[in-house]
Amino acid sequence: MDAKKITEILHALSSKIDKEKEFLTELDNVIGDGDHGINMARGFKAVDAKIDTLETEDIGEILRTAGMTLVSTVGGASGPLYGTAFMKAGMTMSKKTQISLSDFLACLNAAVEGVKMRGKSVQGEKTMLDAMIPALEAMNKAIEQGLTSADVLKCGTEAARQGVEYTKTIIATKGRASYLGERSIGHQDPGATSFTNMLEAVYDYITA
Amino acid sequence: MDAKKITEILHALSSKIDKEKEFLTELDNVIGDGDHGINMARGFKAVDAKIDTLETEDIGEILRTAGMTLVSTVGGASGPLYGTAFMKAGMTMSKKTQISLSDFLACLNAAVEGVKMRGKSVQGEKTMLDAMIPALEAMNKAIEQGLTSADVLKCGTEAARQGVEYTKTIIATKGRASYLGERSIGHQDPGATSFTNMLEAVYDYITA
Amino acid sequence: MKKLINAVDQVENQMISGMVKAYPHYLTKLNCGNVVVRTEKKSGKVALISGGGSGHEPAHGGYVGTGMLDAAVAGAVFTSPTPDQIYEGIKEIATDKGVLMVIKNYTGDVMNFEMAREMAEMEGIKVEQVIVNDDVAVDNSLYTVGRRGVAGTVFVHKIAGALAETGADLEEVKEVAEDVIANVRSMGMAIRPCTVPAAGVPGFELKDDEMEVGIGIHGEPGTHRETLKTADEITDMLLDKILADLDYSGAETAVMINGAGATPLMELFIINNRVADVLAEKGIKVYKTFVGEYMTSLEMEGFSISILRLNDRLKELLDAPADTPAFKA
Amino acid sequence: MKKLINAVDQVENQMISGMVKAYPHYLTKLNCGNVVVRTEKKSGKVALISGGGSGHEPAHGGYVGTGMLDAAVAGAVFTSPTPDQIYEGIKEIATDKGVLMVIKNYTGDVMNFEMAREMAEMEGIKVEQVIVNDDVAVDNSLYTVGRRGVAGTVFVHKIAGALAETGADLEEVKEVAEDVIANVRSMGMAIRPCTVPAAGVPGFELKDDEMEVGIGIHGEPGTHRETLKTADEITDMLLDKILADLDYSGAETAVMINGAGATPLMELFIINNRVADVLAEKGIKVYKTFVGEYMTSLEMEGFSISILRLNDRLKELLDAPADTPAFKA
Ligand SMILES: Nc1ncnc2c1ncn2[C@@H]1O[C@H](COP(=O)(O)OP(=O)(O)O)[C@@H](O)[C@H]1O
Ligand SMILES: Nc1ncnc2c1ncn2[C@@H]1O[C@H](COP(=O)(O)OP(=O)(O)O)[C@@H](O)[C@H]1O
Ligand SMILES: [Mg+2]
Ligand SMILES: [Mg+2]
Ligand SMILES: [Mg+2]
Ligand SMILES: [Mg+2]
Repeated sequence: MDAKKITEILHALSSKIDKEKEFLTELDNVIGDGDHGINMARGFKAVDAKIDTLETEDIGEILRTAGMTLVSTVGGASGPLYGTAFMKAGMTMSKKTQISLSDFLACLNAAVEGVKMRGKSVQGEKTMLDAMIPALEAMNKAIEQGLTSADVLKCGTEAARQGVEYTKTIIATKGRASYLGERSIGHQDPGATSFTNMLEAVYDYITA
Repeated sequence: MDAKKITEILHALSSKIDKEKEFLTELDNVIGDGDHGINMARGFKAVDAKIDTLETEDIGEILRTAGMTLVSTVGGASGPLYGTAFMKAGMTMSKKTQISLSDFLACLNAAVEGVKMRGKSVQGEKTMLDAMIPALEAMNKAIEQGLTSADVLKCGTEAARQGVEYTKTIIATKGRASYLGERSIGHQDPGATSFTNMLEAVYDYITA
Repeated sequence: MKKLINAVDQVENQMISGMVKAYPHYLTKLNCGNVVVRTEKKSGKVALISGGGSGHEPAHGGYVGTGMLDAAVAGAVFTSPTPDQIYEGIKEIATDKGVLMVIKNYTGDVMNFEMAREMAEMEGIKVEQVIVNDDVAVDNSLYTVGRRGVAGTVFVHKIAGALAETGADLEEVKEVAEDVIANVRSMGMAIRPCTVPAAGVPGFELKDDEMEVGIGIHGEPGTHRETLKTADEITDMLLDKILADLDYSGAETAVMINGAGATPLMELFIINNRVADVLAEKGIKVYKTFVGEYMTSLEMEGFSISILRLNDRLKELLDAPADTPAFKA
Repeated sequence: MKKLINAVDQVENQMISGMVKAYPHYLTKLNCGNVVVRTEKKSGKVALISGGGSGHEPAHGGYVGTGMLDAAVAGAVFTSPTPDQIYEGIKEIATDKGVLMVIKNYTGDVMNFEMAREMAEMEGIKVEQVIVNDDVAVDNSLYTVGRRGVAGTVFVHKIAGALAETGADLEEVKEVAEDVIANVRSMGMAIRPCTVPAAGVPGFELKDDEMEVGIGIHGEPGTHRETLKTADEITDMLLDKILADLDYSGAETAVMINGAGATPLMELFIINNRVADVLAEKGIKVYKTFVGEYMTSLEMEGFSISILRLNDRLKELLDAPADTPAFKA
């Protein structure tokens, strides 16, 4: 997969997020401050515009640019988190013009590490990590089993969705939802949901 | 009439004003700021308390004290006006222990001059003067005609009431009501009304 | 009525007490109603006194201190103080140089201050007065008692206070105060009313999309009521009236964007953004801008614009040091 | 939504423009979002930067100037600014002595500032940070990300800014900022909500007789909601929590009564009247009191109390000269 396809995938993420905007915002309304969908949609709209101006074959540069654009347009908590995720992913792809499935998993791994570092958070705190980490683990396992790209991604989105379900059962200990204490139980995390949406968009792209 | 009777008359004014308090306030609500009755009642309550502590035969001192008490407790426009009226009246009675009918008219004359001076106002501006001046003129005329005290005061209250009626027909050019311009027409002036109430109280006292 | 108070008949004295307790180095309260004077009495200078009803905080107590007022008198909410209060203030601050009273043009205020003046003069105290009437909203016609005094009064305190601090004579201080009055114009508007505690109900009512243009600092009606417009349109409307009333062309000015009490500072800055642009476009130079709450109306939501035409002397006095709780220069 | 604005997507930049146009001698805006820096850059000193969402005016731009901040960054209303904005601010003000970031403890603020710091460090700029967490309302427990930063932040700006102005080293300035943070506690309440312009509806709703106790500066819920009490009772409730959290006994303190945006100054003084009495009764000496709008929440109606326990050094730095649009000493 080359730079052109990566650019197309980023556009696919953007339209997926735009479609889910209202729902994400509604989720954030319940346990946060009701801006997650708006924040993410604003950021990906800026990514849309920015990546089309890039004239590079360097996938790392494209991902880093996407990350920096998210960082400088989203704001709040999710801006630095997703921004860092994309930038860290981009660093693993530096100067590369092709991306393989194992490169993709390395990207995701770097993204998880970036979110953990940036958010000072771990799995089980009712955040995007609760979708990201299970998805990464499931995909690593699937690739070891020699599954196809499509099947690997299928396993990943499945695991992410289960992660979102899991966030309903736990108390938030990071981000705004943490102020709610026990009252955060029963509601799914917006960030975990938006990550799952993005993974779904990647799966849809490669199976289309 | 001696100091004791003057003190009784002042108490009579106070209870009259207290009785008219709501009505005066309602009138002020329409063309002013709705506090005339409250202001006057507060002031006369203070006068009530103050004059009972005086141990003097000097009617001038009693009236001056009443005036100063009004000045220091009423506030707004009517405080200085009625306060000045009573203080000026008191000055005409300085060191006197008896008050005659013509003394009373001299008091009222001084009061009118005091209000004019203090308020920089003349007859016809829709103020208390529109009751005070006609009342004074009517009483001066009645005294020339040799009428009894009761009849003189009766003429005075009659003229004051007509003055109040007259205020309904004119535009206010002094005080808060003046900001209303033409919209002040049709409403009677609170200050003209409260003056008439006081004169009525004096009449009631001497004819009781 | 939803207010952070204890009792409606305690608001004035608890307010003054809280103010004096906040600024004991600046303010001392007299034992005769709500009168505050400078904690360190200054002699050898003309003493300035001002005041009015309560509810305009930080006016007037907030302006007592070096380079501004020597005493401030607070009546009941939106009601002129009584002469004896004012007189006690005058007596306390009077110096050989005399006393200047800065009065806002309301019948009650003028009469009560003038009576206090007479009382003080009987004691041999030299007293002069100026009457501020900067509000261009209601025209000065046959049917009014002249224009109302509003936020421009703060410029009078600042500039006359600065001159007084130099030891100038009473006549000079009065003269410069009148120079400020002659050169300052103001106008305000509101989108939400305020409630006098003792009344318990709002002074007026506005629909969700209505505003009152030309409102006074006690919520008195102004020129008219109309549909709420954008901040820029409202600003233009007020500026039009102010600029039509006095020739500011080519002049340097001081601008005050005064919040009525409940207006967020964010909105006052948005308004100043427009004021600055319009004045620049018209070639009127802004020498100094003041944005904040200077002469409020309890929790009314709205603002006023005041523009002072400066000359070299006014400019210098505006810049002179001032150290008071609410105004520092 | 009844507001004095032009368009919901213009409030932040028109606010900043209006602020800069009001105070050009103090503030200059960078061409990269809503970042303001001192008009006269000071070298040879540690540079201070702070910021957060818009809607807290005069914070943070109002505190840029001599003896306080060197730069302030404003995000969208109630939303953390982005790292690139903060980074541009840092680059502009950075000196050889380094840069101190004063951050309020919100996940978004902390992360965005930390990213900016990394960017600056990559350019060889020395950057340190402190995180203000003075709000005692929500307990610092397992289930929170620590206490929120509220009005006590202004004391950090003042005191760290004063030390920086003397040419002290980055470590010393950071250390004194942390000393302030360790010694300041705050708590707030509200009787009326505010409306984020882009949202168009109030952030929460209260009944006519209800108040929210322990509210945050973005209208976040606090400890509980209850029937409105008198100003004295409410004050006692907040003071109880503050005084239970830190041992102020025998100490000298600085007190801040901060208006949330729509609270009349009269009410803030009534509250201070009680604060002063209670502290006096408990033998806690008030060295200095600040009453006004320092860290607001748009047009929210309510207030917060902050109490800073002083030592000789903090006292001296609190008194040191400061000359900014919103804070002069
Ligand atoms: N420390 C953290 N680590 C990982 N994810 C976090 C952290 N804090 C918040 N998040 C994620 O961010 C999401 C909220 O994002 P958003 O609403 O855009 O920002 P904000 O909370 O500043 O309004 C949460 O649903 C959660 O998934
Ligand atoms: N300049 C004036 N001369 C004479 N009477 C006046 C003048 N101004 C006001 N008044 C009288 O005062 C009355 C209003 O008194 P009041 O309501 O107590 O004071 P305020 O107008 O300050 O609220 C008016 O009805 C009018 O009779
Ligand atoms: Mg959110
Ligand atoms: Mg947010
Ligand atoms: Mg009245
Ligand atoms: Mg009145």
